Amino acid sequence: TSQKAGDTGRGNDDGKTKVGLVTKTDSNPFFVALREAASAQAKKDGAELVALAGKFDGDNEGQVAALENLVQQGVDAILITPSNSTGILGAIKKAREKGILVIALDTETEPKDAVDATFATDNLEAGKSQGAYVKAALAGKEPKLLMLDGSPGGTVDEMRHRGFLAGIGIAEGDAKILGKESTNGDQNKAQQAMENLLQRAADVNAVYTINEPAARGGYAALAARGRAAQVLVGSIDGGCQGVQDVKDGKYAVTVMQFPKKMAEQGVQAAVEFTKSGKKPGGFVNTGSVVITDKPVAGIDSKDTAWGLQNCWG
Amino acid sequence: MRAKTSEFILRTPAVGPAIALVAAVLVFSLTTNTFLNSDNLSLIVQQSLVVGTLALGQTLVILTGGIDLANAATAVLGTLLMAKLVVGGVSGTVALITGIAAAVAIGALIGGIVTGASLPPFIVTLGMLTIVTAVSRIYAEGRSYPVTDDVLGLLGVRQYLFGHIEVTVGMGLALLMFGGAWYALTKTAWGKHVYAVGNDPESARLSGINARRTVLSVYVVAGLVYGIAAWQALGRVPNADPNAFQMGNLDSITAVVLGGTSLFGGRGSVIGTLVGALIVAVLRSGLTQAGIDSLYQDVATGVLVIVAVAVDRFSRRKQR
Amino acid sequence: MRAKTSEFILRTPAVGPAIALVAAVLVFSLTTNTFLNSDNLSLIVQQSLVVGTLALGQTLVILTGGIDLANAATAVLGTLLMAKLVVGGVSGTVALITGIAAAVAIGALIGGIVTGASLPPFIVTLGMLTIVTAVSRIYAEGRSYPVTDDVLGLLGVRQYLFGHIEVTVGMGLALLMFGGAWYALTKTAWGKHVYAVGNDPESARLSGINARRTVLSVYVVAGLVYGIAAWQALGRVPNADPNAFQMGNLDSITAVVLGGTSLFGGRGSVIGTLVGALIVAVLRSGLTQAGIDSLYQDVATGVLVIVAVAVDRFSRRKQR
Amino acid sequence: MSEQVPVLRARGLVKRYGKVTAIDGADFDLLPGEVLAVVGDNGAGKSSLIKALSGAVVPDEGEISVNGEPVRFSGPLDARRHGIETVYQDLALAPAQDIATNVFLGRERRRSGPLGTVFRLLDAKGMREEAARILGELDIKIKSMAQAVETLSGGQRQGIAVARAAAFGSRVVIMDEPTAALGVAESAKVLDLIRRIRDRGLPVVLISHNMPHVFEIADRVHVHRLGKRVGVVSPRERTMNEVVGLITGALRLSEDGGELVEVYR
Amino acid sequence: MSEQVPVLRARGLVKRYGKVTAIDGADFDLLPGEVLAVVGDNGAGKSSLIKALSGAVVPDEGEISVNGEPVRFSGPLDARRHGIETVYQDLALAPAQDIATNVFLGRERRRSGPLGTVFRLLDAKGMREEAARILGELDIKIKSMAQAVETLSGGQRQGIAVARAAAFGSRVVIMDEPTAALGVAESAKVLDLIRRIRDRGLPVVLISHNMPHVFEIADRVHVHRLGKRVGVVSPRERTMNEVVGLITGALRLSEDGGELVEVYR
Ligand SMILES: Nc1ncnc2c1ncn2[C@@H]1O[C@H](COP(=O)(O)OP(=O)(O)OP(=O)(O)O)[C@@H](O)[C@H]1O
Ligand SMILES: Nc1ncnc2c1ncn2[C@@H]1O[C@H](COP(=O)(O)OP(=O)(O)OP(=O)(O)O)[C@@H](O)[C@H]1O
Ligand SMILES: [Mg+2]
Ligand SMILES: [Mg+2]
Repeated sequence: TSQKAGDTGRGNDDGKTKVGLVTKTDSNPFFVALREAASAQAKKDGAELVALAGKFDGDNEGQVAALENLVQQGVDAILITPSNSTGILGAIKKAREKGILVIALDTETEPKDAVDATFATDNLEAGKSQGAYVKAALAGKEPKLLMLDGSPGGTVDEMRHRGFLAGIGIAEGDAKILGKESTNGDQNKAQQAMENLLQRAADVNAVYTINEPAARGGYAALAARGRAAQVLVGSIDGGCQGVQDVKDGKYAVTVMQFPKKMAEQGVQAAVEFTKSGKKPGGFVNTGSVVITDKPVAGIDSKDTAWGLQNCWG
Repeated sequence: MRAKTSEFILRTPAVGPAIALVAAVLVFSLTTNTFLNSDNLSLIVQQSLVVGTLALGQTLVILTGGIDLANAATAVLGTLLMAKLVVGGVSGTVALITGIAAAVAIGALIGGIVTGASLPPFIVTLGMLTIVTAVSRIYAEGRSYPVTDDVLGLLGVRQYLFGHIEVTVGMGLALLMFGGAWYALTKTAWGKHVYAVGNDPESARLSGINARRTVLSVYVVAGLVYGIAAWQALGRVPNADPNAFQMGNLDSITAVVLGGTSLFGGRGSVIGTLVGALIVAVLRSGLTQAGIDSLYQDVATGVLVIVAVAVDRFSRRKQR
Repeated sequence: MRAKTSEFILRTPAVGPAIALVAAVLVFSLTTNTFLNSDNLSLIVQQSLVVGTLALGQTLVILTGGIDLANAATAVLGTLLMAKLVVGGVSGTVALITGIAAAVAIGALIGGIVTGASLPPFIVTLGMLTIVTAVSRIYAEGRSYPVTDDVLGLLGVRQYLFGHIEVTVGMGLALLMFGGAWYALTKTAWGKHVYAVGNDPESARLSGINARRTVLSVYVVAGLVYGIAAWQALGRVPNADPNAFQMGNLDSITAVVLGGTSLFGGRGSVIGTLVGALIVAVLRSGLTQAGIDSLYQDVATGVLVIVAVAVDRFSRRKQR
Repeated sequence: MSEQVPVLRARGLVKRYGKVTAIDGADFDLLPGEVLAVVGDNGAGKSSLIKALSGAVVPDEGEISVNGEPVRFSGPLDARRHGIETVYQDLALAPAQDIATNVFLGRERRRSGPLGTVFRLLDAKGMREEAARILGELDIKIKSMAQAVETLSGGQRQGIAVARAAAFGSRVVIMDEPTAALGVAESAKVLDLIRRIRDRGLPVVLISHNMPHVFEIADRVHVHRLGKRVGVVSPRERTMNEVVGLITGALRLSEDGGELVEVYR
Repeated sequence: MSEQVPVLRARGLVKRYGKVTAIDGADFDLLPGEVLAVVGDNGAGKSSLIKALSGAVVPDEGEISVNGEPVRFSGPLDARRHGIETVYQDLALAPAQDIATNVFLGRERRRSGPLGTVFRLLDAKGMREEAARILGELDIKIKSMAQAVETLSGGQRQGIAVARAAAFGSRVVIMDEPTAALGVAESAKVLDLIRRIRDRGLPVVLISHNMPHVFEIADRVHVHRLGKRVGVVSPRERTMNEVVGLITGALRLSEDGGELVEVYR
């Protein structure tokens, strides 16, 4: 069947597809959900999955080594969420030269055709949705914004941040941004950052957060100061806990993404490839959905009941 | 008079760091008008609680000439155990005790390997860091666990002193722990042994101190402290997250070193560590109040941390 | 005979780690059938190049009793400088030299502060880590920079020895550097001074060694090595990324300690460090070949790192 | 040599370090109530021998017995539990700690009452006073009892190590060159102290290169050479020159131990 | 005291450490070609004095001059550049390094030719042989020249420190208790060595508690007490007991320095 697999001596003699998955980290719940979905799908399809990850967000070297080691191990396909869209290209090229199917998940490579296919979300778009919702929910009030960012320089972090500003219609550096802090997407750090920011920006009315843990941290600090009700907090992720928080009214909105879809489709494509040699192609946007119980006009959204059924993690 | 002052500084190792702390507070009080108020100062203390507690255990380990890279990971596993057990229906008290016991067990394991096989603590705790972090992640199944239990959240309970100074139960406990550690280190035989072992292990052994038992006990006590740090963490953020405190080990070492304790062991004090932990929180809060962007804050923090240690060293240089 | 063997192990500090390395290679060769082939072994060496080079500089610093937390950050800033300069139209050679010079300057700055103000290297380099990382991010403007320049990519150029052993120019350079460092440390007066200063700084000073100049020179040389590590990094991945190598400092310290060098200074060898860096890459590769997921790999790596040091210590214990 | 059971006895001790053999089949006998001097060249293995006897070093071969009972010391604590107290040549002090702490290291005194038993509070004042008293007895003048030991003069440090052993030895006191760094007056006090310890009935092992001291105080002289005991002589029957001859190997004892024989080289 | 310009001279040196005053207005004179003994109680401040003279400690007050030229030493390297070589009481050796490395520390010898000048290759073999030769001269027997200094016996270590200073002093050699840990034969060799250094025309400062040694070799005796010089006497005009009296403060020198006066307490 698979003409390539045979001549490189890789081991699918027993008909079992070997898939390597390389996520950015082992720790981010988003990637954990992705890994678990992939693992479940692999089990279902009778494929073997080796899940590797970088040590931290941005660990390109770790991902390169992981790819190299997977190639050595003789996998048929590799699913990767690249930490760095350009840094990983060399390793991907080497893998593809050996006839291995490489699919990018969640994040695109640059250029996109460096991989066989991409199943991803558009983080810029998701950020825009968050921003647009917040703008609409403020209902014409002048935004006084605090931003709980991710890690400086992270690709996703930057895209969501830029998207949000575009969506809410504020330029970077505008005085309406009362302050911003890096939180690394960590609840503790977010809480601390919000506590400190609140000291000098007491009249805040809108908060951007990089992800749901950061939103929770921000909410905790606001609640402790008795300010939670007056401030509109938005987030991105769509983890079950985040949706629950929205339902509980801790924050107004979250933008759901779909790691499970990416993983499932990725594994299916890999299995299909070993069976029939058929490669998937192009860019598949797995999309994002605004989740809120307070829908506003002009923004497509789903309520938390739908959200809890489709959430991940 | 001059001799007296310098003698005081020399014999009270925390005075140097305290000067740095006071200087930082002064600067921020003068340059911003949101820094110096009881609310903000209380917040700063609350923000230092977890790292401060981690740093307390770290101080003990460093005094013996060791280092503990796994302390924050241990505390994180503790929070997960506590939170998941409660989710599983166990009572808060039992969950709390189990979580702390697990931290003590990890401490005992580290101490056992370090003393039993005479391996360098850096490597043992580095290995342990990797292991414990992975175990936490496996155990957490990619989720974090919100905590609503009253016992687990106890340390976060707020109260107002004199009407407007916000204090938490956690602050009280931290004060007690630092006081207790200070007492144990300076007023009991155990403390003398801890310093002696860190100062010169071979001499301590020849003096008839049971160096292994002392070091082992330090790791066990440190484990206990990390268990309590887990409790503090849940008091501050009622959510057990396998990804929390990834820099907790370096942060705690920073507090220890800022507090004037030597990484070579045998010299230092827990009071210095307390001051060191506060310095870091003051810098971050003050720089935020001053409206400085995160990246530029990082630059400033880096410079100020170096300056703070320099202040400490120069205040002691006089004696040389 | 027995005495001779143990004498050899004692006097050749890298033998212990080498035993651990060989044991790891043997185990993986027997348990998987994809591990032992020249391709994979060559890959493992390539995977250790950057951390190995960082660890080389780290070894020098640790031998003086210091520690360098800013080494990887320095190298990352180096890669960014090199890459951005080329983007800006500068020739590859000039960009390379500028990047390396920047790393040397950072080393000189650290060394200057450490020796000039007698501050603990841990804190100075920690502060520097924060500063340099922030500067890199500010400079990179949130992007990463692919590199196509031939000079900057030189170390990644591959060639086949004897027809099937893949080697890169970077490997050759690393070999040269480790050899050079070994020579400088063991065969020149400078090396003797480095060991003496780390061994007992006060005695070294009283013996008439210019301890400050020695330590300063070590940080400068280490800076140079980190600059070359930046070049190695671009050879391996032709892309300068401000977020790369965030664990490079701990990884390099791990390699140093695995290689048998004492964190207290004055005892150790660069050859051990080379072996230590290889051990880490072997573990990662071997565990992947064995089909183990990275979370479980972490657990296994943690255990194996501890075991590797234990093997080293026990092979030396015999002499006691 | 005697009908008495030795308080401390060793046979055939061996300790090797790679190529170097520090103890090469050494024997040792310490009789009750005596002052035994151990003399020998630099590097003869005296310190190694007493380290083996005090548990600081575990010998590769050989046997040790205390009061006729075979023992195996795996660390200095074991020897200390048998009442053997040692002043090591390298002093074994904690440099950064103060004088009283060092004197009482490993044997701290607690306050009486619940403060001591429950709160384990040390009797800092009592220990400081006691340490000052012991040092005063040895004529060691210290300017501030709060000084860290690393800031003391060489002689002061040695005084502290001696004071510690003397205060706590309950069965045997071993002193490895206790007067090496001491002044004339202080040395005399230490010899006095050794006499007083003997008068309390405790045997003392004194390692020294100072022949006048040895001849002033020792009951028997154990001569060590090249890692082993080459003989035990009485200072009343032999001259200093003869002992020096034994140390350097210019003389040796005849087979029956009674006569000195010249060695021709 | 003499018309000669002192090779090394100090006036009014003071060094305080917090409450403790280690040097309390000390004077010092070393004349060309003499062996000057410095004696005094433990803690009198002898080591502190010579540390100030050798640059290891920077005094708070006072002046030092070399051959009549005022100098300020900010570190031991400065003193060494003036040809002053010192054996410190604490020896100042690098414990983990081998013997030859320690003997030549800070003064390593390179191979001749381009290997040395370009490649800076050390003459390891030459240094090892030279070190062995110097130690042999002092009768210090070492079993393996590859041993790390920390594994040597106390006397062997002291021998290395002495050998180092003796080999390299070019103007003044200062020895702080060089024979404290040495055996009888080895001590005699060191005294011989001191004589040979003097015969080369170099003055030697010898700190010692061993009165017989002092009286055997010293040209003049500097008596130190409570941080200052209380007098300089000639060993030919005074007895050991008189010097000990000066040390302990039982005697003092009259104002003109010529007579001993008893002190009543
Ligand atoms: N740890 C060790 N490793 C290697 N050699 C050692 C070690 N300890 C002692 N030696 C060697 O054993 C021999 C005996 O040393 P020891 O210290 O017992 O001598 P000593 O008789 O006490 O001498 P001194 O009178 O100089 O104190 C010496 O040659 C010494 O170098
Ligand atoms: N760094 C220091 N800090 C505090 N006190 C010190 C320091 N150095 C020396 N002293 C004190 O100064 C005094 C003189 O010490 P010094 O070492 O000069 O004495 P010494 O005459 O050499 O004695 P010894 O014969 O015992 O070697 C002592 O009381 C000592 O405790
Ligand atoms: Mg000895
Ligand atoms: Mg002295």
